[in-house]
Amino acid sequence: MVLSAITEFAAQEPKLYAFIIGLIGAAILASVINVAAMAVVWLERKVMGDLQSRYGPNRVGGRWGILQLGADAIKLFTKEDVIPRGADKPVYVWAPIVASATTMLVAGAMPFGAVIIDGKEIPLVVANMDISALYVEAALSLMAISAFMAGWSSNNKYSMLGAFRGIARMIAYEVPMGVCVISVAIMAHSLNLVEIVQAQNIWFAVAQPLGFVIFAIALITDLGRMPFDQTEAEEEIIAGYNTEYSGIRFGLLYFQEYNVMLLGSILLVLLYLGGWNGPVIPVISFISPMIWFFMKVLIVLVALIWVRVSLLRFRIDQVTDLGWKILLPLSMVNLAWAVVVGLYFA
Amino acid sequence: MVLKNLKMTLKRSMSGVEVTRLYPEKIMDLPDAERGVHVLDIRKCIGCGACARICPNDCIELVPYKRGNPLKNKKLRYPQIDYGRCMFCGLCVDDCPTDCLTMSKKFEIAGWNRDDIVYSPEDIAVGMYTDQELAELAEEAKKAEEEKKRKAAEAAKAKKAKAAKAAEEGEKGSGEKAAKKSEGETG
Amino acid sequence: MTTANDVLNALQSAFPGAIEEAKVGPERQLWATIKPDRIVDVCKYLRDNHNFDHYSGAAGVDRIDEGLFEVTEMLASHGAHQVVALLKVKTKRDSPSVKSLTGLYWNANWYEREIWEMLGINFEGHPELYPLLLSDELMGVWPWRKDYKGYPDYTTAERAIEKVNAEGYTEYSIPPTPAEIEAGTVPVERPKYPTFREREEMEIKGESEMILHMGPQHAVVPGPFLLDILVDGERVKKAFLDVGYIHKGIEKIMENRTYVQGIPITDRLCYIAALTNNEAYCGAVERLLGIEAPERAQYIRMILEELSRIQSHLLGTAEFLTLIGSAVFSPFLYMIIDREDVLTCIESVTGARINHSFVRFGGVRNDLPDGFKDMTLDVLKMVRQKTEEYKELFLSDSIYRKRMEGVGVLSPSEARRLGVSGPPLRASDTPYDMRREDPYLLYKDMDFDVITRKEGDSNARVEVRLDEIFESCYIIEQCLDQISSGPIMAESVPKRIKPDPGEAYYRVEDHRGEMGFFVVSDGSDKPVKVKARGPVYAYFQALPPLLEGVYIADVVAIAGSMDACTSEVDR
Amino acid sequence: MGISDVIPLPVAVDKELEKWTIWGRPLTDVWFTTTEKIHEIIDMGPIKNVLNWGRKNSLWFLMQPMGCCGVEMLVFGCPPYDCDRFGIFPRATPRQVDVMIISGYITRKYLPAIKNLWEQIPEPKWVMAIGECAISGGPFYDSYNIINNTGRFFPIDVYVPGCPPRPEKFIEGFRELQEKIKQREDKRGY
Repeated sequence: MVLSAITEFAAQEPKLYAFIIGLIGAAILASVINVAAMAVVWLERKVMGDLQSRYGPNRVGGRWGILQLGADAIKLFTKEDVIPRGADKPVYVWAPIVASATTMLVAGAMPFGAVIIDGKEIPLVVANMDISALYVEAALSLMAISAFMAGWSSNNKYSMLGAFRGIARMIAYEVPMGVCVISVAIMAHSLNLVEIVQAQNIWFAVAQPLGFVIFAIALITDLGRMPFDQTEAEEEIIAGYNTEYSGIRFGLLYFQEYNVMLLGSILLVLLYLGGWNGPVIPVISFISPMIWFFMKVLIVLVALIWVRVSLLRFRIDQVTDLGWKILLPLSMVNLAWAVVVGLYFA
Repeated sequence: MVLKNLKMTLKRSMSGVEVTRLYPEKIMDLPDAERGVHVLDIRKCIGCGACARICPNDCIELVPYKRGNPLKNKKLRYPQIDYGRCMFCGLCVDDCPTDCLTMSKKFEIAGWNRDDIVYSPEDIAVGMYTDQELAELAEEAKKAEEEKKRKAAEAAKAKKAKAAKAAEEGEKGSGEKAAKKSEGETG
Repeated sequence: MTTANDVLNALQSAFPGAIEEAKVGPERQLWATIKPDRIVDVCKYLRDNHNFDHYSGAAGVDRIDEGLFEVTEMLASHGAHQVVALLKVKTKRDSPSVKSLTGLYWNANWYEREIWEMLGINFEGHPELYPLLLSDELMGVWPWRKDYKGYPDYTTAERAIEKVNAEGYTEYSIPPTPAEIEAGTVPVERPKYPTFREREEMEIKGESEMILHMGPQHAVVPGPFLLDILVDGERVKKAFLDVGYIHKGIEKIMENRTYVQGIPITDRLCYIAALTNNEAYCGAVERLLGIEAPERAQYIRMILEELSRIQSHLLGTAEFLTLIGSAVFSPFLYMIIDREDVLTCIESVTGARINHSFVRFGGVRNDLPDGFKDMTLDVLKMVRQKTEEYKELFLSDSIYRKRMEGVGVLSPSEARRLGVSGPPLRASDTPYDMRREDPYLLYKDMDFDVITRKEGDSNARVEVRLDEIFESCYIIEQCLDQISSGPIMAESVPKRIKPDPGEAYYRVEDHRGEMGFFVVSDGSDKPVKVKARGPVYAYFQALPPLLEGVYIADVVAIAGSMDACTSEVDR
Repeated sequence: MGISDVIPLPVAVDKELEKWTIWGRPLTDVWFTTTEKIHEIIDMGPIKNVLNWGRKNSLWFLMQPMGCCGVEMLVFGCPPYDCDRFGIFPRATPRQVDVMIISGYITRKYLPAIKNLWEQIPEPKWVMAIGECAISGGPFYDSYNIINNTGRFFPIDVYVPGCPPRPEKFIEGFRELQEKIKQREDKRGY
């Protein structure tokens, strides 16, 4: 009865229906993404522990410390919220929200794997846009804007330095990253992420090894992880742009970092590692693309964590040097390569 | 390049060597020389206060405590240690003349209040006397006291007798020297 | 080879009448009392003609009975000869004033400032007599004078007055003690160090400049100190250092403890180098007493001090890695893991992990336990292998090399001028090591190299430390081979330590450089004066000139490669 | 104020609702209330237990080495003792921490700075005195420059003696603090 009512409503008011469905989808997405981010934090702490010959959280919630992030979230969200007296209040308040919104924007256009129904592959994506690859890449870099808002409005010297560093770094790396996305698009003949995945009979990581490396480095920079975490270099500028943030606002910024890390690794998998492509697993063929996708993302996440614990931090001028003087020319070489190979295959 | 770093972390992770000391469950083996919380062998302590004098931090104080040996430690005063100030240097242990103060391997002494970490003799002592033993000791002490008194009285008597004898002798013969000697003895 | 006698003869012929009193002490030490008006000339002569280019410190002694202050200037040479000149200058207690040596030796600055603020001796010609260690409210009370009434002070906290300031914060001020007020030693007007706001107004020239605090609480600091850097964007234009946040008054406290009670206090000077601090203090008192530890005790001391050097260098390098990397950088954690094994070795003998209080006058506290040799050899093998790995890692790590090479370069002449010692000096191609220069214990019998590097940058300083770990391992192995059974305490040690009146200066090679103790006795059971000359004090003083013109990220790389320890600076 | 003042309900229903209670408080208190009252109610009920469970298992501390104990604090965070097992880890900025560890000597010159740090930490916050110097001035108790009674300035919840305490003692101290939070016995009463 309810179903029939809904279909009737959908027939009568298609636009409103689409809007409501979109809202519901966004709500589900938001909660899923945030829980996934918590899982990523947990994963990071455990993997980091393993790589450093220690345990990581193992008290709260059994010997795997599964509830550790729950405890952290409860604590962060019930902590006093401090807004410094000299802060630019509206900007300060909005920065974490912009950060969350950014991740939602990215997540909206990003396919999260696919399921096979009746032998047909149905990608799981909220908004299947034609230029989703470019859109996602652009929206990811909006994170730097929220970081800048946070840093600038805090009225703190460390925060400000962190914000400036973030912007300088973002500008230096956005160009090679964009060029890499274009190279991929040339080879796939599409800017749609779903089509890019479907075009990868050979992984683009194999077809464009140079592009893969450049994109991976630029991605780590965009995510602000070691060795490119100059924006929140603890030993130089306390905690960078979020020095003044506390309580729930810090919690949002903190989890958004991991959100973006998750989304970034998904993007890397989609663009270069063949997305959910993989041999069909017999019995559970229905979700076998999901399994491949999940495994690939997990491997990328672990690799990011592995890089984080193994490398030292660059100085900020060395980072921008690397971006402008090495990665940008190389990405141009990669573009040429993509054009040649793409034409050949076409 | 940075490949060696990556290799190093991976190698450590794969080697699976456990280095974490799982403290609340397992306490690591501490050496015999470990300087932890003090242990006071109350049967040996003579209450001389050498530990209190040597302490650079002035954290040892002698306080009355009754479960000790009244024969050895007449005033029944034993060291109380303020762990809020003790720096575990071990000078008190080195200086103890009867070796009754030693340091154990115990180290868990965190407290909720400042007073919790002031350890009275009761907290650090071993070999406390029970009530019965105390009664026996008191009796012994009494006996010893009586014995001492008796001995003292006897000695005094003997001395008197001696003096009298000497006086007699002095009266008899060479007087002054013996008189001086007896004076010196009694004095 | 120059001996103390040669120097003395040369001085006497060059400055007839300027030397009031002189003697040649043990171990090539020259003690002389110089007329106050000639001290600068004498020092200049010694520096120019006799290679006394190392100013190792100054100590102020309050001789209240004679109504005099004595300032002892300690001069030495960077390897040209091994004579230490201890030149005393006396000045009246009512109007104390001495000539400043800052014109001759750059690093005399802090030593003289300290004596000025603690004893009230004026230094004529000193460029900036600002307070160094004390807070403003303690200025002018001269706490190290013998007639200072504020010591002992048990009620500091109770006297504190609470005041809520205009910004809503609670502020505390601690007024002087009643005894201080009675004695009239209440604070007087003194030149104040410029406050932060004043400095901002003074220094900031352009729109893009600002002053950034690093400290007192900051991840870069090994203890609370304030490093203000004037930055233009990411470039440091100037650095200002403010220390004294954890000034504990150790030297004053030791004057009020007996000699034995002083040993645990020396641990807390610099907790990483507790054993060498013990060694320096006990060595000085042993010199006063005229005793020497038996051979076995000396070997035990050497073994433990070298083990301690290994753990200190591992910790120093590890802390440094956290500064240029982050706290999740794994090799940092691996170094701490390796250090734990070394600590276990030390702990099995001394019974403590950090503050050992182990060395005694004329011996050591405990003998080596059973199985110590095997355990130590295993650990040394492990340490060698791991250190080799770390060295290879640093060689191959291009990020590390990019961050470290050519950063914070100290040229040999500059390093000598700034007065640094230990690994930073040796990294600047100056083989200056107390174990060779002024051999104590049995180091003269040991076979080891003094590690030097030519570059003088941050990378070289770390490499020197890592290489010294190998040398320490080698020394320990030799000691373990040669050690024979015997007593661990000298028999001639008196029960109550009461040295004859006199002075002694004893210096050892700390893990961070030259550590010297200057002890003055008046025949009672408490020293008149204990002066600790620490190596980190010199590093800190040399930090601001090194930081000019580098990036903010290099500040931590340079400060970290110095392996600083605030506790020892502030004392 | 009754519910029917806001929502048009029969008075009988309102009366009935006023009888309802939640954790011993009338339901209307929960309905129309100020922040203070919300806190009072949260304090009484099991919600507080959940909050305190979260808080006690996520004690981040301020990275602030001050003396000998600072070195042991470093080791406490490293693999040999691994404080992350308990959900404890260091942060560099006071805004994001829950526990301030006083790990050394507080001097006259440092007191204003450390007091400032303490006030910058958002609530709920706790303070631990680790090491003799932090508790009583330790070896420097009679010095002219040392604050020898830290309890006068900070509501210290746990005293951990030792000079310096072994890293195990840090864990012990944190476990005591967790116990204190769980039993709601801490000085500031969370």
